[in-house]
Amino acid sequence: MGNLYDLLREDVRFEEALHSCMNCGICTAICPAAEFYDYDPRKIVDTIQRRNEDEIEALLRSETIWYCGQCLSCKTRCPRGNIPAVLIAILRSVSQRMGYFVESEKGLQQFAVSKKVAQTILDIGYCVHPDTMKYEMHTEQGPVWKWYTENIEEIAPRFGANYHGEGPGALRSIRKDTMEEINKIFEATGGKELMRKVETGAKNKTNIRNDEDLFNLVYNRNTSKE
Amino acid sequence: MTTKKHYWNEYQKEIADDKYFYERSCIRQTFFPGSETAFLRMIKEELGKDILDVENQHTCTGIGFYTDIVPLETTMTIVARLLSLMTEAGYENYVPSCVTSFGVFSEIVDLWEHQPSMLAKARKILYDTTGRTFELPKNIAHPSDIIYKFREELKEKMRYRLVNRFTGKPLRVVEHIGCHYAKIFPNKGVGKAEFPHVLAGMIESWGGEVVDYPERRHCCGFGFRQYVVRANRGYSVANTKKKFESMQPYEPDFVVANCPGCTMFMDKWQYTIAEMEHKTYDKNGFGIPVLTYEEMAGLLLGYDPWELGLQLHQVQSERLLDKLGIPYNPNEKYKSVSGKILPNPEKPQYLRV
Amino acid sequence: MADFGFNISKPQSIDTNDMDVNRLQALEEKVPSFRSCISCGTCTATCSARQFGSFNIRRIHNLYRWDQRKGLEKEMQKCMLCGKCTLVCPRGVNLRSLIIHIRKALADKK
Amino acid sequence: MFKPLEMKEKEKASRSDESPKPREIKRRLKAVKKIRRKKRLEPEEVELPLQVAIIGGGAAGMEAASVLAAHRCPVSLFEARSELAVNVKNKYKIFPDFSDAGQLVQTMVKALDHPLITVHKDTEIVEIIQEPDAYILLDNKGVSHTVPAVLLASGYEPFDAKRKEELGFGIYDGVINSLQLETMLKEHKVVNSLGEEPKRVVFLQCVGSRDEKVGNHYCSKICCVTAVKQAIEVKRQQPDTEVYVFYMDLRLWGQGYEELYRQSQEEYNVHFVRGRISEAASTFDGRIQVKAEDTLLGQPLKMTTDLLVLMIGMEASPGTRKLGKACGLEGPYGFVRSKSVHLEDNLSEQEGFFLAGSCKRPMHIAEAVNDGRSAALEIIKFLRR
Repeated sequence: MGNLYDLLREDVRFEEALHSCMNCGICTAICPAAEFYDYDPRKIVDTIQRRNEDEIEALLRSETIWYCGQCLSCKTRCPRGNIPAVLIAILRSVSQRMGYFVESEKGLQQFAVSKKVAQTILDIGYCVHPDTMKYEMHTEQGPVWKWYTENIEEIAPRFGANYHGEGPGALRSIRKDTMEEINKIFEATGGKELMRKVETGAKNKTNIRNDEDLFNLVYNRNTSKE
Repeated sequence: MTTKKHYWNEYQKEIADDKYFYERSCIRQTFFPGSETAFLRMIKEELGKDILDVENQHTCTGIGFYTDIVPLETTMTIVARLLSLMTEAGYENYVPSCVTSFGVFSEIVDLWEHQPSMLAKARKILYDTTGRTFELPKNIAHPSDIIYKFREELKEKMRYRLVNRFTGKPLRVVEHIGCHYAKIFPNKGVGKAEFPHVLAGMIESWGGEVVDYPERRHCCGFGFRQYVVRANRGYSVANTKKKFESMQPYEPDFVVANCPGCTMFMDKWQYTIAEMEHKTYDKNGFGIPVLTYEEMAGLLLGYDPWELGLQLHQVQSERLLDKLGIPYNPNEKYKSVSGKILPNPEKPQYLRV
Repeated sequence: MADFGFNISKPQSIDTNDMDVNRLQALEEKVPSFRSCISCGTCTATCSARQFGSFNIRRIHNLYRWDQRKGLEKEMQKCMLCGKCTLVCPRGVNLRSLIIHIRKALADKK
Repeated sequence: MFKPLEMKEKEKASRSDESPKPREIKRRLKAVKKIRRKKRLEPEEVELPLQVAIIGGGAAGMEAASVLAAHRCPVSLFEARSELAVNVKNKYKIFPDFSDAGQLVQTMVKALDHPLITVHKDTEIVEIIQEPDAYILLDNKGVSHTVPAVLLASGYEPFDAKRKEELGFGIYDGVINSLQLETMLKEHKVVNSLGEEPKRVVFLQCVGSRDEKVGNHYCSKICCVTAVKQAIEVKRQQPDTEVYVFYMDLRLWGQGYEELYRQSQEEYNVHFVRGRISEAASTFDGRIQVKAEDTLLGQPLKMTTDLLVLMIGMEASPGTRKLGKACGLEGPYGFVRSKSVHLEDNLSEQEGFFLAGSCKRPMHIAEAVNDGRSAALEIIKFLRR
């Protein structure tokens, strides 16, 4: 048994996520990603269970592991009790750990994901917040969203929100001491390390040092026809 | 013609009946802040229950976890911190507003049950970093579970029914369940994963008719990283499109969802599709309104539509309000909290508003 | 049309409701052994073209059955008509003849 | 040559009451032995004055009864339902040779027409008490039966496809199970939910089998060939109907099965698709939409059909579950456990308690018949020991 398979297996979720696959295709049949990408979760599960190191490495460097939308529809159906979506999450985790994610366009997007989600958590304690959902970045949200974000201070209280306020309520500012605890937890559990790894990997691969330039590149680039 | 013999699964999960610890949802606060307000009002004022909304709570990191940028250990410890707030306040019933968060909590608690060493690890890291301790929740319920549980009690207080007042017929409602509500753990959802009864039960008991259509179980398309990164949004919108194409022949009056993300996407993507492909899924080009279940319940209880925040939806709801016979003041729609009339949002080019 | 920086993805799955069954019937009349395939892959295992590329002759059967014209067109030119597949098929499918007829059918439709 | 006991001897061996006391069993067996020795008769020449109880009037139980009777062993056959051989009777024709199931049942029922066989229909055995040398069976009518040997042949029941909610059985009219299709075939009336001849029929294998989600890891083993048989019958009755069979493996292991598969492809143009259907839903026009992956292509596919036939597997019947558990013979999935599947498959861990047929595991009709027959011989061996 080689290294990569062992790395996958080290993840605490692995044991539950893969028992044995009989290639019935029930996961691919209802997979939203298989409907719109050239993507087949069954094949990924089968590749892992075959334990071929070269194939697993190719997978970790591939576009295909980044197509899954983590809806977990596959978990509900698998007649062998496997969880393809969790195997994907494990592959992504190892791909980032090993630095392989930079080999694919979709993998490189993790730089943008890190800035947009993880950094937001560390900065303000939310995954998503109107302040970080700028209309220019989300024109597909439409004019009502534009209107809301432009007038949020004046209108949010109508819905009982406590926008940027102290105390409880929707969209309140999260207390400084709480933010410190979140930051400590991220540091102690490898959350920050992963962010650093993604950042260094992406910058070295693309040779783009400027955050904004790199962000715009990976956020918008789509060379596949899909 | 659809011939159907039995409808929605009646499987009942355990739902605590009082003393809830409420965890707010990043997405719901961002897009539907009025829904969380309405939910708390229903629980406290209509049902007279105790629900706690604490100040020092924060994200569960769910979106970071499912975009694979926040490691399991981190999410697990953040979950532990949220639980410590519950423990600190003396509560045992955890109620996460977000379906993603509901999924995260279900997954992490399941992991701890199967791998006690991970629970020990979470306890240790949390204590080492914050000095906090926590107990496991006795019950985890999504707010939609609670509304479902008390749907008959709420019905007694409701001033309106899901009935078209022009025709007297039940409104045709598409219910959409967030994937992480029951697909991860079917036993954790009312009615399980295939025919979840959580929203269907509300619709039926409040006078509406549930639409069963082929892509009913299909994901809204959020897909975490598939929406977060612009380059991937073609996937995200395509899934919503698939659902609307499938439900279109049934001519639903509105869609209701229990996941804030799904509600937002199914609302906003109708605009995107209309502008990109000049397609809408109702007969008149307005799109199909998509409501949160709190908004649906709030409207029937007689809450003001503009206090609920219906003006934050891209697909406008006036036509639905007319069908329900719910009065509204158009002049109030775009007012600020101080009563100032704000400029109206721009009109989309194609989607009618 | 508005441009939001992405296109709406097109479904990739096979929609069997779109397929033209007449095309299949026409082929089966010419090569009746088409029906006998059990997708065992013996043909692919022995295929000469397979040695040098991604050609998978076994898939031809399903691509044709589902009327996947695009997929077929891509695949059909890879075959070198050596006929080894026909020799090894345990169900006696005349694959070589099949390829010739599919090529013809695809050309005719153009 | 068989020699009946003379009346006086018979009375000596047995008493008039139908159900002797356990101690009586031993006495009677001894008495028979004594008479036999005295008259210098071979064991099989003497009629046993004791009723053997067979629980279950299906293929295995009925065959066992007729074999026991032919060997001069009186039998009480208990069937919980009002009819015998219900599972066989529900079928139209039997693979691989398309024998008529009705005729088969007739033959089997006829073989029970024997003075030594008493058939108790509508009689469910609710309790079994083990005594030294005997078993006391209590039935649902409150009657007890004391016997030297019991044959459990309580069989299987078809999987209830409602448990696979995502497949829409019991929800959408266009979704039926393989037994309902048998009935349609029998009546020559294969129709969709609107009563029309279907343009397309889709079969799905492994419903309730090989599926952790319903707790059945095992293969029910008869569904593959049944689908092939049914597909052919559909095509025979309605040649213009398109037929698709969705499978994971085609396990056509029996004599003539593979040939039948080939015939279905070549002669009847039945299409086989390798992929398990993930869900079925009703379309707006009342047809059924299914989703699967064509795993041989590696692409998901969507198909609309007039009729979706679920090939339901075999599960232990309620009687099998209950009695197996009560007697401590519960095996995997609620089936009962034999002493050894190789050489002692009709024996159980308990002396005098025998097993036959699909109460042990999925079996097809011929297997169950053979198994009933071999169990009968084991019982005779035991009683004449």
